[in-house]
Amino acid sequence: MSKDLQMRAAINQKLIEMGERERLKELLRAKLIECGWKDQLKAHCKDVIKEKGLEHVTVEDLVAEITPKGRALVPDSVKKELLQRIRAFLAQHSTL
Amino acid sequence: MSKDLQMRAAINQKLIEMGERERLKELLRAKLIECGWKDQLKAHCKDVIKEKGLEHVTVEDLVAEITPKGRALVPDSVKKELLQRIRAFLAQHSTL
Amino acid sequence: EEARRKQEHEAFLTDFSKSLCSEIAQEVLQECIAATAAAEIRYAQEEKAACVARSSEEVCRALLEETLRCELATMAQEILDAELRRIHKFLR
Repeated sequence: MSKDLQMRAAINQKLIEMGERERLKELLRAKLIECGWKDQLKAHCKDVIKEKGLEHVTVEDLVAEITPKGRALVPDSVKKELLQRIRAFLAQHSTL
Repeated sequence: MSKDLQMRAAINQKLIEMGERERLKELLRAKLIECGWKDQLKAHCKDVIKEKGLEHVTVEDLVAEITPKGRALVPDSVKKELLQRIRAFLAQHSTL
Repeated sequence: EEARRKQEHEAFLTDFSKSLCSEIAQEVLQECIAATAAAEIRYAQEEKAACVARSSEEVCRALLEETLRCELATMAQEILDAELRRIHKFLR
């Protein structure tokens, strides 16, 4: 295993062990609600269901239909904040 | 048109198309005889005519006079059975 | 050498942060999108079931009312006719 991969594996393990990975995911979930992303996605779901008709849409169809918009709608500020939190964690544990 | 109105129209159309609306009315008429509703109402009609005098009663008067009692005397079990029949029909024809 | 290692380490952290960020974002988005889609389908199904139930009751009420109106009108007419016939017969 290369040194890079070894380091990645070690940091990943540390993130999980310390519960930071879960905290990061929780932070992102909270931010997605706070910025209105979830509401926008719900509205988009309703539009798709209305357009196609409930009887013609499965959960899988709907997921496939809304995923591109779901990804596109995440504000840059939210991605930036997540990245900053990761950077801060890594800086604190840079002796790894 | 509201969703409820659209749905009501769709249900009615389906009931009519399949001849079920007429069958339900027929069932209801039979139930009204079976439970004694018709006999009670006939007796009530006669009482009203007796009380007011035949020369003072038109068909419209008589209908207006007996309608509240006519509604009140329909047994809940008959209303329930009718609703159940409609629900069963819709479950069988779930294309709505 | 020390400066070079530090620079390499920094580059590694930048790269790792980015990939971790996109990995976490991907996971969370997938979860949230799937949960939202399932919840919205469920909500739409429940809403439709409630609409069908309300509408069925309304159709039932209208059907009952229509039948009663018809039955009562026929009954009133028949009884009045019978009473009239009885009176005529009596007068003759």
